[in-house]
Amino acid sequence: MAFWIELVIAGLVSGLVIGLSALSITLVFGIARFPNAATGDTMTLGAYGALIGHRITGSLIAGGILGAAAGALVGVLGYLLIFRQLARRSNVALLVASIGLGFMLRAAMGVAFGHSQSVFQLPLVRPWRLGEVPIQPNDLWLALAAGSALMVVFGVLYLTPIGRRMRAVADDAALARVSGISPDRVMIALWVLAGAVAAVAGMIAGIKTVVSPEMGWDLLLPAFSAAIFGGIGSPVGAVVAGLILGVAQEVATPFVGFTYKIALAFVVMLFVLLVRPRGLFGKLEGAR
Amino acid sequence: MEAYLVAILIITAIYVLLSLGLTLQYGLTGLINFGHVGFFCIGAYAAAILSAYAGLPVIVGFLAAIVLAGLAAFPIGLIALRLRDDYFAIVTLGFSETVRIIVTSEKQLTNGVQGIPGIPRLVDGVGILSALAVLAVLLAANGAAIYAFRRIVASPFGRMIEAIRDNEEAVKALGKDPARFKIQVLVLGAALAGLSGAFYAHYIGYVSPDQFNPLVTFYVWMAIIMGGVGRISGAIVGTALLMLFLEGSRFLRDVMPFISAVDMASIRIGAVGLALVLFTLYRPQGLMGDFTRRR
Amino acid sequence: MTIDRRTMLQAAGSALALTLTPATGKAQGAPFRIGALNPVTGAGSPYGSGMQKMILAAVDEVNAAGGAGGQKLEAFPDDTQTTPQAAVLAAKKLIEVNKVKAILGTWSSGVSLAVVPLTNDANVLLMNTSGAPALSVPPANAKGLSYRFQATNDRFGRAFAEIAVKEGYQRAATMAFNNASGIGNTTGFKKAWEAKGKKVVEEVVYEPNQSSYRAELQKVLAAKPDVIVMGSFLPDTTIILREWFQTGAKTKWIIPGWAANPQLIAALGLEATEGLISVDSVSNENAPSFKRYDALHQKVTGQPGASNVYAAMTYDMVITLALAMEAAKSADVAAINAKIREVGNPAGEEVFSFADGKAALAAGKKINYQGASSVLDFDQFGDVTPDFGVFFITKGKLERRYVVKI
Amino acid sequence: MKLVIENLTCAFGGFRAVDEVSFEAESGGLVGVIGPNGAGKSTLFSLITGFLAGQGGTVRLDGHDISALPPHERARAGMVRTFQVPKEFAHLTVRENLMAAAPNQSGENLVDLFLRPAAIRREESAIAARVDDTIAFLKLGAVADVPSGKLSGGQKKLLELGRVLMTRPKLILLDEPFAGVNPVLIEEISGHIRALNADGIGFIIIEHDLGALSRLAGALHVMDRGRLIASGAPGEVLKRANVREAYLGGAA
Repeated sequence: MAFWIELVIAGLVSGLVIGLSALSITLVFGIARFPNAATGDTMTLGAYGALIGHRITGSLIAGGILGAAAGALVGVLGYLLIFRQLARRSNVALLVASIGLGFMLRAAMGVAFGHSQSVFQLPLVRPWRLGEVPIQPNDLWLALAAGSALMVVFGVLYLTPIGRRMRAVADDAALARVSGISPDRVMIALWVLAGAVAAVAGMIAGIKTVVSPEMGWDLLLPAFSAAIFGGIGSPVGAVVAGLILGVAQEVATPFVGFTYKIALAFVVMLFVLLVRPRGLFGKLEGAR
Repeated sequence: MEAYLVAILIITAIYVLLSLGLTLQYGLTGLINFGHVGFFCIGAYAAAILSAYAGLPVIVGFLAAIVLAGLAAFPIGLIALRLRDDYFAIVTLGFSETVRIIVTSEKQLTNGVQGIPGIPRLVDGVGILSALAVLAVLLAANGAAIYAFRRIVASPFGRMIEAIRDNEEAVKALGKDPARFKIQVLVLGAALAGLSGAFYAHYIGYVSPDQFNPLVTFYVWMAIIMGGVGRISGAIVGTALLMLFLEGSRFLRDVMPFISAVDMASIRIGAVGLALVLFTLYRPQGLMGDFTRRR
Repeated sequence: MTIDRRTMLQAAGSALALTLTPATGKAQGAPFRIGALNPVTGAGSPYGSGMQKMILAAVDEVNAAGGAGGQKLEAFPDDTQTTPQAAVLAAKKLIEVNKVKAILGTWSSGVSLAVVPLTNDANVLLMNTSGAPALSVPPANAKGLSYRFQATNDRFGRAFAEIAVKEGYQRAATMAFNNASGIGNTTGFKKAWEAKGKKVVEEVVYEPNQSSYRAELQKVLAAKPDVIVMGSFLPDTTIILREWFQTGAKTKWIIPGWAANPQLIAALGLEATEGLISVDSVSNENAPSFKRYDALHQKVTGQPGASNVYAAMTYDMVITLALAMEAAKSADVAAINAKIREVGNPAGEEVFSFADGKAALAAGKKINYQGASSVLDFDQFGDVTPDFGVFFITKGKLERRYVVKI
Repeated sequence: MKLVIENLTCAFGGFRAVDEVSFEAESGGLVGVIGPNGAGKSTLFSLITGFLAGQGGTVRLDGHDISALPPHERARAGMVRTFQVPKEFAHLTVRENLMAAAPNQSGENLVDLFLRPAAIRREESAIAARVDDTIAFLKLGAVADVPSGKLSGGQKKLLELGRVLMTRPKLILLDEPFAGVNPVLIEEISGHIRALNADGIGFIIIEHDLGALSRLAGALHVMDRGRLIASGAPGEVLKRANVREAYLGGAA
């Protein structure tokens, strides 16, 4: 029993990373209407930003803020320099451009930081034990960090005027434009939020694992799966789906084998698209 | 020097087959296939297993590569064609990653991560003549593919797939099922990728799963986006540019030794990214011409 | 960087001349060309540039000693990108454009397996540092032109088993990175371990690039092993050990030296790495040749020589090749190939540098080059069997307790 | 051919865009559907032709329930629609647009394409002859080889009608064929419709231009907020108070 509880806890922590990155994807997908393949590399950037901030200040919180700022900056720059110019083009054009942007980010980080791994220098601690089940303090901190990032995002989305406008654009872009919502301001707010969320996801992934220029790309497929699973454009859905996917990956692997763990995200995605194309909470349909 | 040039031409010709498949799928029909390398991989492994392990004649491996890659596209098509464009892209990307995981995991068949060495050469012998013979076979295959491609483009079928790219709803309203056409296009493009994979396996002589990562797909995308989407000449010119770019960086380092090779790898992928962005922004029709005019 | 236009143009001009001028026949004094084909980028990048730099440095050393067999050496560096396709084209370029007679320093097995047909066809020597057993035998080594300066993964596994027995472990489990090298290590271990009548209680093969390995780890720990034998690399080992430490389990670990290295200690800290066993083919550390190599490595990379075992191997490749040329007194590949075992294997005066070997050969003696990477005795397949150093990590230092021979 | 729809309903969230609409139409007939903006007319077309799945009701063609068929099969049965905003194949020329619309082409089969080239050439020239007739009929000769994306709005409407005709339909559903078309062209299109109607092809036409439509249609159906509020002969229907109120609003 303790074995399974431990797996579930591990899955929840992985799920937070997937959920946060899926949240970034779903925000962009819902409002700017294209799958942003640069999300993975924005995560990497966030991880490096946090790493540098942590090394300079010695504080993970300061590091996280720097990382989030770096992610937000790249999000906004990407919008201003690339995605805004392509607003009237097909979503394929946007998708291809986002892949290009991702590659450029990865290249820049490769040149700047090298290809060998970096790690967050954090003290390792032995776990607390709750009965049979070991609880790792670091997991709690990561969950707390993820939780506060989520609170900020949902606070912005549901409690502020700009958030209300963002949701209006997500519901109906044309209608929102007619009712006098400035698309530029909404879009900049969107990219700040999406970039920062991806960066925080990258930081958590970096703390859990190691930081290297390729790390974000490897996490992209599960993130897309979770965004689709949760329902494109649904922030709650993305997070819930991320958690489910994380737990499913950990719990299922003793059965399906470890090498197929990564394929699981893809299988879940296919299944969802076939059975319920709008995902758990979504409005947009993936099927035609 | 000649033999090196021939080697580059051989690799280019292998990639042109891939580009032609994607041109058919994306350029003409509008299918965003991000899993091209998956079909390439299936073709390469089919040829490798049948010739190196089963010891069957090379031609059997080639046929199997074409057929199996085509067949693999069929279920993916059935499932994915119900999806919107961008979802289709993600699903196909996931497909190619799954193919890679399967060839990694099914050790009895594929020898897993150790890969399959000792795949026989297409033409026995040493030196430039045998390389030229391989190139000749490849050029013949390319010629046949281009001939078939042009026949298709000029046919009612070609007219219909371009109509589908322009407006799928209108096609349905006229009583034709777009899915039927798209699935055929997907299978055709996949079969071409399979053929390309067979050539690749017999030329490199060794296949392992890590050769078939998604970067290959994006290289092909870069080629057709640079060359000109939807045009045969675009596929060829774009692929040639891609090779010039990938191989040129080798010589660039001979000429500019102060760029470290490690940075070179980053610069290479950064340049791929920059090319994708710039072409999307400023020249969506590619080098070879106008998206609106076919042929 | 302060490169003015003039020097750059000069550099460009001479490099172009080097690249584009075909070899000018066999005129006396024309250099003997070798290719330094290393994994400068891609998965092998932590080692590749060091390997390449040591080839270039060793070439300078040979040339400073007056060249080999009456010829100077000239090296052409290139990058495999750790992928077979790029490596094949690079090898083609080296063989066809640069007219090299030997290719040195291919690293990953995939790359070596893809390059070896080309070197065989062109009758060019290939010296690699790959682990895959397939490289030893035909078709890969059909012409006997390929030499391996690294222990096979299988031999690593056998060394692991020796160590596990010596340390008195009973319940061993394995975890392997899903690639040829990782699985080679653990299957080699399993074979040798079971041959000693013991059982492997759990085996896990994992995929790289995951955000967590906890499920894998839990499965292994559930079997209650007393030691876990790894076939792994640095990033995944970092993550796995961190998660292991945080579970609070108290298992012992045997890890290959390229994963359990100072970088791992830096990443995880003293407490988590205390007591890990790191195993590496012993660079021939007490030999004078290692000291030469170490000094040279320190000079060209700024790192201690022990930080990159593959760089020691590529250094040895050049010295071995040069000594064989000297013994053959010829630039003919077949003649050189015939002399490689003669200058490397026992029954001969032990020599530790090219200059000494050259002098001994000139004095008409037989020689046995003792390399920096190992004693370098090639078996019938062109493989070496180095000794393995067993390092225990204590207080953040890799401390060598003993050496096992297999 | 006879089309019968019963109780067709389609809701988006709580909003009922089409609410229990029933009527009939048949070959040789000409039915008009009118109503203010947002009354649900185009949605109704999409329900009939299968482009939208509704929440209830049936569509019957000659007594067969076709409610579950996908759009292309309904079109193949002889019931073909146009769109409010023309959906031309923008990169193809007018001629190619029309060629593409011809039904049952064996050149669309890859196997035949390579094995029976002569048969396909014959077929193509037969289709080309029909296309020439259609171009002449619609007076599109001047733009026959222009990419259709470059046509004017009115020309696109004509092209869509032409494409529909190429499929040899029995029942044509036209969605605002006169919108954005100049009065001269409207008369021309009306003329075509009358001619085709006289040949036995049925029409259902959505239109704002009441003048043109009431001169064409044998029967009018009036929709308002998803419901059918009146049906009957044009002159009579347009006099009803609720129609005037819904359609003309306060202006009446």
